[in-house]
Amino acid sequence: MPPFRRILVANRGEIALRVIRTAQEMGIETVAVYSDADRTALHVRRASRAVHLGGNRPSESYLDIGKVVDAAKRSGCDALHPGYGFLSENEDAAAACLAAGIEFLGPPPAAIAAMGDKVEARRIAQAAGVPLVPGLQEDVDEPRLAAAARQVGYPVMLKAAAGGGGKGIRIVRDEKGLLEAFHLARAEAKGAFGDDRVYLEKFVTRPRHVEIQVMADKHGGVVFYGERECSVQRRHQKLVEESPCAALTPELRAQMGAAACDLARAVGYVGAGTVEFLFSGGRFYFLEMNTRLQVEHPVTEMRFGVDLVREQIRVGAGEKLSPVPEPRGHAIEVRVNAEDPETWFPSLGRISRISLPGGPGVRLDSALYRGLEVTPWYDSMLGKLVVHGADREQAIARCVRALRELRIVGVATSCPVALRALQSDEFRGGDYDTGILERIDRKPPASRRELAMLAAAAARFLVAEQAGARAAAAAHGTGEGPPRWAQLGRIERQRRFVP
Amino acid sequence: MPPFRRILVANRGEIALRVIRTAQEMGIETVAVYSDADRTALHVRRASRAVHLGGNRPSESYLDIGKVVDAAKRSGCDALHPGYGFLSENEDAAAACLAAGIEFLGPPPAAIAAMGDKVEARRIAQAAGVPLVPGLQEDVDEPRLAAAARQVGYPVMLKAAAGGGGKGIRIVRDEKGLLEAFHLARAEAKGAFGDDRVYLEKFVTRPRHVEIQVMADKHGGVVFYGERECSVQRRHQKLVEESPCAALTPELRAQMGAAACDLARAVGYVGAGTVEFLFSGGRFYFLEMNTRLQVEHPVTEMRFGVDLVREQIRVGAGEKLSPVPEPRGHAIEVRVNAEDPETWFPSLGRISRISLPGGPGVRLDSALYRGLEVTPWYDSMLGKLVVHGADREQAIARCVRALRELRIVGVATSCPVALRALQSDEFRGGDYDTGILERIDRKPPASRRELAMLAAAAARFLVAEQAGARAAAAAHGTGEGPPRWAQLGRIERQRRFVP
Amino acid sequence: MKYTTRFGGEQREFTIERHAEGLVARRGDVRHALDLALVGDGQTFSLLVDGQSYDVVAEVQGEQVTLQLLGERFVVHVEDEREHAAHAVAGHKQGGRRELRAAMPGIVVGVKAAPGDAVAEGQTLVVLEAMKMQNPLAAEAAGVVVRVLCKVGEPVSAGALLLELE
Amino acid sequence: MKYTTRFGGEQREFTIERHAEGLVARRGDVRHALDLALVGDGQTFSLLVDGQSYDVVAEVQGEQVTLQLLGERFVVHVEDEREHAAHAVAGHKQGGRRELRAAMPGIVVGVKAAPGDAVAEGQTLVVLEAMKMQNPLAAEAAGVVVRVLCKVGEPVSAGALLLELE
Repeated sequence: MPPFRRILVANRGEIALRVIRTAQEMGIETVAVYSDADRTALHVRRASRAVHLGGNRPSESYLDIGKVVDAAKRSGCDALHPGYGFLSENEDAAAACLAAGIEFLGPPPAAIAAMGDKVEARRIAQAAGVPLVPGLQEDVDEPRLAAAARQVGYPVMLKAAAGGGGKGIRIVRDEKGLLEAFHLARAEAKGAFGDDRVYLEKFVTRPRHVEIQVMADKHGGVVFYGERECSVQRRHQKLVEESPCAALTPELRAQMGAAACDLARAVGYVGAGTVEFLFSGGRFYFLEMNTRLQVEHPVTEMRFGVDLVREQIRVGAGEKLSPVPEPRGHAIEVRVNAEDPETWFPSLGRISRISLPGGPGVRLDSALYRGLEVTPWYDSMLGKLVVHGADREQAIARCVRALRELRIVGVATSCPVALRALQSDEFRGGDYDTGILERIDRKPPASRRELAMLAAAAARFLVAEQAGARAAAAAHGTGEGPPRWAQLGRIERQRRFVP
Repeated sequence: MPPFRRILVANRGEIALRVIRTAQEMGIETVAVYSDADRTALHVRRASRAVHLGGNRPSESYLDIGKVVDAAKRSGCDALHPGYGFLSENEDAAAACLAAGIEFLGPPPAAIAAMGDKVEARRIAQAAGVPLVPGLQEDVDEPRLAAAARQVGYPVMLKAAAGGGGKGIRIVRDEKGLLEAFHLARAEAKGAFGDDRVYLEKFVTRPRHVEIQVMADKHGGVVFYGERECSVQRRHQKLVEESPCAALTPELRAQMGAAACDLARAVGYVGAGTVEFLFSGGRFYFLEMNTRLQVEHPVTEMRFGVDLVREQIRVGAGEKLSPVPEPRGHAIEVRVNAEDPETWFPSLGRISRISLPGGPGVRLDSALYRGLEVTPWYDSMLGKLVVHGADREQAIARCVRALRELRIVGVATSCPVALRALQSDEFRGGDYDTGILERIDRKPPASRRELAMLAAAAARFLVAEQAGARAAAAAHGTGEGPPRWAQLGRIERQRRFVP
Repeated sequence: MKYTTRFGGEQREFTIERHAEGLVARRGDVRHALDLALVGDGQTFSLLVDGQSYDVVAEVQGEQVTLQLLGERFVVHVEDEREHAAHAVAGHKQGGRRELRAAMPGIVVGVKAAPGDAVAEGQTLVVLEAMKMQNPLAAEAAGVVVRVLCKVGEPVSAGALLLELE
Repeated sequence: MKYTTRFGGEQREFTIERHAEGLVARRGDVRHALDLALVGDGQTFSLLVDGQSYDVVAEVQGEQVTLQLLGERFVVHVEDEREHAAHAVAGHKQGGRRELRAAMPGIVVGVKAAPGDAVAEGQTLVVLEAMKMQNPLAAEAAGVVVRVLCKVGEPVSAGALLLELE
């Protein structure tokens, strides 16, 4: 007996397809929802049923709680999977499902709300004994300033309490510059937010971004599936993730896992969640908890041989957690974004050709299809390439091999940058941090320059020669026609033993 | 340091690509060889170098030992991988490599020769204590007949000693019909082969085809990687393979594995090999040994998390065997053949569209690409779909899901038959034998009939409506033009901040 | 437009029309709301039937539609009204001569009948080797062999006339 | 045919000719035997350079060739002899006016310059929001703003003229 009869998948793109795949394997029907632009999207075509929501703006479709929950009710769904993004961390959506008698495949609204408020989240984490970046959480004033900085240890950061977007932040490396920086930070905070409160925190140097995958059931069970290292980022967006993290000892992993599980227990968590940490100098500090399935969850799935969406669905239906298998080997994910690799500008267009990597240890999660139009309405992530190998070196080599096999024509992708990151000495050595992408050349490598220029000339030669051949054929009236075997194939299909 | 500098891949299609992928991951260069028809084949495009061999007949190219070994020498290869088929079980090819100082990535010529001669192979197996189908291996005469049949146990088979292709075979269920069958078999044997010698063997009822994957190094080490069940066959060609075999107990598995390793030791085996057994009534009988990598090796790779081609290369270079990891979950492979699913006729044509399955636990090994012409020159196998799941039920559901996602346009494939086999009660129950495909309807299921007829009518409606719209547009001179976003994309690519 | 579809020995009629509220398919008294959208280049479309979703690949070659649907392959014969009427007239004129044509390119490795032979339905007439496999080509109905146009060892293209029956 | 290629600030000339023994590419004294085969539909080709194999995707748009090769993406400018000669003449006529155009469709969320402003190379002039990201569009060279043709909150298509510099 499947745990649910029918699940509404309140998302689009690769994650909607991801959920549909597992539901289908579990014998559960799925209902896709779609905006105008997504009428022929793969998630619509692969679901059992599809409901049109409205216009292309997320607010008119995927973000409209009323429309989404109504679609779930009208199509007879007994559960809703929010994916990531959109309504996945929206406590009102979770509450609306609850009110409609539909199981929201995520944590209870209170847990979403608690972790969504960053101040509250830090408070709960601290109470649960989860290490935070040391500092003074409240407004710091001039008299206490120097003592606080000394206590936390230099370098320190002064941050606007009402801040965001990097404004009102000052890094201070020693006591000498402290006071001046404090006044500047206050002034900047006042100017930017109309609020001059400033707080003080330890500045974590060369931080790595390491996160713990947790899963909780409704019977108090909480487990974790190891960690993921996500330090290859630009603009705070992850580009490459791997598991395990090369910098973690078994002891540290156990400590981080225990801390993440403690936090999940503290908020009465249910389902899949990720606790993000900064890791630096052999210590880890709580950053935030994402109360949903993460984009990079396949890294964990490949290493543990599990299906996390299946687990989400199972625990949502009240079943107990499955045992966590022993992890095996090493996994790496590369996000495939429709972006110019040199400028990071979004790249829009129609996908005219796709050639996907295959063979051992390669997984592709994407909603790409030939003819897809990449529009500015939604996220630029087209999909994810995930590989698994017996060890880190093999996984890196496999990922490089798969990236070379992957061909997408119609938009530019971020893959060349990921390729160069994977091939860099810094990444290969395993000792890297969130600054790695800034140190990598985004331009194509000079070593291939001669070859590329020759190949480009050859391409133009071929195009010209073909055009010449066509013109000659047209002049002689021979035409081109389909190739020989295709013709034969066509005859074959039409004639058998016709009377 | 990679174990070899450059490997010649003496094959084509998906297996050539398979070898190239692993070699590339190991930092080893590859040289592809190709016939005229394969100039743009993927194995040519993905290899480091490519050498043209000759015409499309295998004898003019892939089977020409002189040309192949010469290509390896001239291109500076220090090893040669034969794949499967073609020269893979040809002791002369192995010997020619040896003579040229090129490592043949397979067993020594003597081991190939010994296992290639079926009588010799049975003799060696018997000497090594590997169970054979009970019977009298030599010519049986009338006086000894009844006693021999009683000793072996009914039902028995009378087989022409010089036989083949099913001729001169009689199945006898009890002593009553024995003498008459014996005379008939002799007469048939005489007529068909000009040799009336007949031998007697136990008739194995409802046999399953179960095989053991072995791997041996040059230091006397021999290991096995569990078994594969390959009973879903037609015309003795496998269509679906799985691991583990649902009928095997741990004890039987250990016994079969030990027997396979004993046989490998007895012939001084090196590299990857497969020992095939018939399995029936809780007993197993040696069938033959294939002295090469098997088509269905990915089933084993997914379950054990190993790369068997990497192991082949490593042991070929004189390295010792890696430890065999614990197997995990269940794996299933489906062969994708260019064949009409109702008639098994080969289906030829140009591949005009491919849509590949993805997501968790799915692997695709194929050399398919859009534009590929499927010709009658080579094997009809286009590729292999392999899935892995936590258990057999999950693996079956995943395989069904992936088969539904797979779309190949241009030729018909055998996939619908595999799909129906996977969905049959017989396969799901796990208690099946080599006759399973004969019991499955090869025609599309009646349950979808109404839907298919409606969809076909809808397809014609859409085509007609589109043609009407084009005609109307042409009449109004508006044309169709590329879609809006594609136009915008084009502008974007051409203009930036042009001076 | 009314369509006559044939598949697996059955025949059904569907009427498909574009109404103000969208596409509607009717068969007898049963009505289905359809939503039909072409994907990319015209061989794939998304079909919603009363909200149920199907991803369909359709190769339309004249009246023959080869469908890929839910992992299955269906070759359906579809006639529109005009074609149906034309066939009804032509049906009365069909003669008695039948042809055996090569279903694929290959090499003839067996000719199992000679002129004058009476053959039964399903009887193998010619064996063609292609892709390393022996493919028996059988009589679709009983008859008498009139002409044999191929011989053993000869390569033939797909569609080549091999034999005529009456 | 002789081709002038430009990439990453470098320029190289190649001569590609079809000889009796096959295609030959020359650059100065260096000769390469080429074997060039189109795959399927004309955007992918297999390139053998002295036996070394490369799988190339090339989008040829006039003189701009966008290549995918070994996992990398190269946008190479390629002129044949005729085009090269034409550009040499036109080069002398280029004026001093520069345009800032939208690199992608999006919504203008920031206009950082006004008519009369002197701006430096690399200075952000307009910020465009697309795909949930803020994309700064910068001056490709120093100049003085002549006209501003967009305003905050306005949606613009790709290629739309946003600002003119002199």
